[in-house]
Amino acid sequence: MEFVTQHAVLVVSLVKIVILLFLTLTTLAYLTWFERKVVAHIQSRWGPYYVGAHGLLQPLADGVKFLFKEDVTPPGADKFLYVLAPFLALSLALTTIALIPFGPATITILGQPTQLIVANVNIGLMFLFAITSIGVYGVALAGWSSNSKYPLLGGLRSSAQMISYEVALTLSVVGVVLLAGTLNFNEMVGDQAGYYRYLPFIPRWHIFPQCIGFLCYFTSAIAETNRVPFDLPEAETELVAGFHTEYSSFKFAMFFMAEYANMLTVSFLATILFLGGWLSPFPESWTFLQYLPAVTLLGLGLYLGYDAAVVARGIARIQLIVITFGALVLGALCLLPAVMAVLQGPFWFLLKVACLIFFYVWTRGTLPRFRYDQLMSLGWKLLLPVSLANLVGTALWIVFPLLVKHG
Amino acid sequence: MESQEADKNPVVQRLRQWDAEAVSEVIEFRGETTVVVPRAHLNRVSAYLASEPFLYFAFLSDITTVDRFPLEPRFEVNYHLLSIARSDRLRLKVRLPGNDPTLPSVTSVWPTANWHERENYDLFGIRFEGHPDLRRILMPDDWEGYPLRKDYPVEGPR
Amino acid sequence: MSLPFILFFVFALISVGGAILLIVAREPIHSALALILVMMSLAGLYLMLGAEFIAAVQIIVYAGAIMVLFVFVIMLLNAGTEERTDWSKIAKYAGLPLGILLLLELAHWMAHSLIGQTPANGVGSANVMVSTQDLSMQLFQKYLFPFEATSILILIAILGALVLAKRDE
Amino acid sequence: MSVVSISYYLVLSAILFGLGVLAFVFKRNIITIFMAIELMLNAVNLAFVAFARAWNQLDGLVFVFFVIVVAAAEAAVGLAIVITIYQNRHSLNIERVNLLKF
Amino acid sequence: MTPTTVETPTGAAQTMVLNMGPQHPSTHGVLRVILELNGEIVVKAEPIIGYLHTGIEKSCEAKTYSQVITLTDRIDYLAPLSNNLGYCLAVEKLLGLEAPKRAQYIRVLLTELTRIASHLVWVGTHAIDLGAMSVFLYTFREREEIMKIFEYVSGQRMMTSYFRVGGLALEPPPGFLDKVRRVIDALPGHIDEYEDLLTNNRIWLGRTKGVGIISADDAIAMGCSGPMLRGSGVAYDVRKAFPYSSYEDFRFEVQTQTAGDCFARYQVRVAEIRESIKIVRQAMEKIPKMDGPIRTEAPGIIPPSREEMKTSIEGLIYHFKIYTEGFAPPPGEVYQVIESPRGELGFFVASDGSAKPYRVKVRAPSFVNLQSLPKLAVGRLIADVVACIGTTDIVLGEVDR
Repeated sequence: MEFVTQHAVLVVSLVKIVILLFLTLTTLAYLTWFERKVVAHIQSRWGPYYVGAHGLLQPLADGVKFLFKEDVTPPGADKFLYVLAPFLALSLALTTIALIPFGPATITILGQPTQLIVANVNIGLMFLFAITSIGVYGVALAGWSSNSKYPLLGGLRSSAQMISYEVALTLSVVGVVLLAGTLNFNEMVGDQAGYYRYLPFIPRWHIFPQCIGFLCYFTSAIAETNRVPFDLPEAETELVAGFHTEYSSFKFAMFFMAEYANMLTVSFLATILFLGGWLSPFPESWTFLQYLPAVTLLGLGLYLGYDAAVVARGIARIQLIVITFGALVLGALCLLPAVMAVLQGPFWFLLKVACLIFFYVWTRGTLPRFRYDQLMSLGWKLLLPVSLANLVGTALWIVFPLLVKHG
Repeated sequence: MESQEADKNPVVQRLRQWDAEAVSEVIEFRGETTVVVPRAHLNRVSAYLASEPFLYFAFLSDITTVDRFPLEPRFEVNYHLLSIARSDRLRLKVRLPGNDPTLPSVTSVWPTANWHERENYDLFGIRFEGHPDLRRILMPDDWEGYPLRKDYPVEGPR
Repeated sequence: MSLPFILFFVFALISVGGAILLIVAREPIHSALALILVMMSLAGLYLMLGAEFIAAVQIIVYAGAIMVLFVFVIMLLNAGTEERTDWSKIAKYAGLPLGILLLLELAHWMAHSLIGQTPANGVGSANVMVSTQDLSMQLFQKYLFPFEATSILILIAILGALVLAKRDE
Repeated sequence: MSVVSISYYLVLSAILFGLGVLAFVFKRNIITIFMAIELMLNAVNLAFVAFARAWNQLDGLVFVFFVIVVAAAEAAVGLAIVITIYQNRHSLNIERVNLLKF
Repeated sequence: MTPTTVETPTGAAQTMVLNMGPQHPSTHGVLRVILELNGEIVVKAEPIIGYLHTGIEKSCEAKTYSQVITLTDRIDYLAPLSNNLGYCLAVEKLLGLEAPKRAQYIRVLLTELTRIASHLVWVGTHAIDLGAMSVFLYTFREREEIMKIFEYVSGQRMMTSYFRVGGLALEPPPGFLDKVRRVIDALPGHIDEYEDLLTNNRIWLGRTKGVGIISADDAIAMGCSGPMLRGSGVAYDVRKAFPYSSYEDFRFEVQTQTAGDCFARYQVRVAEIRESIKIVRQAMEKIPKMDGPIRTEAPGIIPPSREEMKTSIEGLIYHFKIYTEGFAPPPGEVYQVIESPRGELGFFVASDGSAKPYRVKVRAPSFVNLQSLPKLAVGRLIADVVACIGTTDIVLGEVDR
């Protein structure tokens, strides 16, 4: 116990890491459910349906399946690298989430006041890019170590793609950095508080002055995470499954989770940089909005309760009743003033992230895939110049008043 | 089977005018004209049919073989020609003896003949001389025998 | 042993181990990974030295771009294991001992020299960070000309690489 | 609270540099030799940062920055040369590339 | 320095051989393509076929004429009714028979529905080849409706065997036309939806325009037919050039595009779906006005109706003879061509006067079209090979037979 009190900072960090890891992994699992459900509805299907009510236990079933599948290592593979690659991919993808602040509130754990962020690094943005830039290795090594042609081609493609789009991704963000004048995520969100003086209904989010930057950022982010329409590394109709063709069982699941974790990370980043992070788009005077999280949860609970009572049958009904109960209890908890204050930030933050993720899934359901050379020329010939021009424009916009003032 | 009707066919008349030896027999059946061509003349006839502006049989639909096993000449190779411009069809027939089923290739006239000839080689064992790449196409490379010959049992060799 | 000490030795061990692995490994790709390991641990050391920005740049540019290029080329050429050749005799019998001797002397001198004994200002206490702003001020005022020169250097490098790698038609 | 003094960093830097030289001399693969150069540059960088910290001057850090830029440029050109050599010789062994012309 | 290093040519392009298939998601079955790559550019492409060789042509020789119909279903499993039609017409030609007008019109209606179903599958699978996933499920939804019509008419979704020598297998059930109308009325809207998703999509255009070009002369020389040929600007359609089964009574346009690339072939197929809808509409107008049998009268060849079989002794004898021995056409050879969704589908049937066909040869359009794949793919990227395979619209069952 003495250790705990002495090293409270350390222990609190560990507690936060554990909580965040748990939440993230659960979210990742349910992101697959979300994607399958949304894509299914786009395609006039039901999607996951049989495992649990609304297929809610499908991620669990998938996890079990992945665990018990045979783990195949191709002959002639570089065993060490073959195992290392998925670990690298997943661990790096998860590490980035430690840098993300989820809200402004300060909570107290073990008598230590602490923020809703695991590592509040001074130059958080730089570190995030540092970690994501190493993410290439997971893909490249997977492709190389499989000792097979399709993965090799996929690995080469994706490492080239990820490096190329990293340039555009980074450049498109610099405009925001210039506006905010900081690399720290907390300060960046703080910079976006309030409304424009002449347009008092538009929040001062960076997406408005930096709309070009946002478009560039989001396009490159989709490419960076290898999602449709840029999913060439794993373009299944050409390269079977790209760099993870030879992977099976849990190693495959790790690549899968890494992809979703990356998707989360770039959505988090977009929210923080462009969409005002945890800030509500409505004026602070609208105090009734603080009940929104509770209302959302209670509404969800009531809907599911209706579902349980009228539609569902058999075991799904029991599951739905349990979930309803949980949602109602959580909703009631959210009405407690202390909890309500803390939850405001994360609620808005996650709402925005959810919108972005939905957009991701939406594009997947809609668009065909680029060809490799088209993808490269889009990155180098369109996104890079545009984001550079955006950067120069932003810099001029900032410098010009200074020049006028100082002659 | 040569009838008066067949002789009135302008294509046949043309062919006869061009070279009477190239047509050894004309068969008319159910409105389809078949010109039997001696093996030695096949290349000349096909080149003529494909290029002659009046005929313009530029499109080779199909090459197929019929095996009249106990009879001789054993194989009949049929070339189904189509003239898109004139909406006309013609069948060339070449009769081959069972002991020497070789035939000049027409790939130089109709490139599409490539796979058709490979198929006939594969299934009937008819060798097309001058074919660029005469290999089996449907059966495995190490397959023995020619499955569509009449002396090849339906259920495969035992 | 305080935390900074432990961290220093962990990073130092990893980096030295990585460097040795670089020499020992037969496959070029293993060497590359070992070098990445060295770079990562060096980034950690930079962090301990309070050079946050440099640490981030080290990872982004060195580990994330330059080494990816190396790995990419290794994958592209798919060059197999390295052929072991005989070390030259001079290198083996004279060079190696002399080199180690030199290294030891250097280390000895550094450890006991004046610089070594001056209590390095706050070295190891991670609390004092060099602000990125100060660094950029230096870069864009005092070193503006070299900075611009590097940009031209990079441009030339890009052109050179293009000319070299382009296949003769 | 004991402090990790500058000498530790310098010694580590020297060791890494020495290992880099070793690798440079003893490796046969051109790419690995290249990597040895990078290792040496890294060792130098460490010394730069340590000195910068010791004297509380930022110039060292700026130099590290420049070194990294130069390393990037060098890697780009160097690897292009390696690819060209490989295309011509079908080998990456440095001993096979001992003639100016072939 | 070894001599080999001196001898190797400078700057020699290094090629890599990539084996695509026979198990590969985008080879539409068991096609295998051996690609020689220089980087990602295809230097050489060689299709290897035969992995689905079922020996149907050999089996035909051991079956009676009627029994062969069920085998033809299995050749092009995406358009079984077209195969039925081609074979039945060939045998009818051999016999010198013709199906009654009403049967012919129903045949036209059903084969056009088959064409729609087949093209729908093609649009969907081609879209999924290029990464557009939703269109696939939409087209299969609509195809399912057409399959339901087939099931309603013949009792089978796919292996219908509905067309018989001399007519149809069964009287179409009541309300059949209403079902067709319901599907056909909904279809144009759905096709607009696919076009919204694909035709003007920049990515789609980038993937298909200028990809896999084959000129009209090349297409004719390579024996391409169907949308492959029409995409290159040759307005050849068997339905117009050699009308069969009363196609001359229907008004429709032959759809052509001049570009000869993947996008042109896509446009041709989509336009053909719309034309087929028109033909189906015309058939639906005409069929109810007609009266009469669905099979011709030809004692000893066409089975008598059930009533006749139960009431007259001749009927019973013929029934027994036809189903035990089959019928024997006169000796001779015919080559009957129809326009299947994939192109010119020809049936060469040779008879020696016995009850079993002496030789049946299927001129499979996929087989011939596939031959031009190297022409389309060489010099392009791997991703384009997928698009090229897609637009040749091959069905491996038909390629290998």
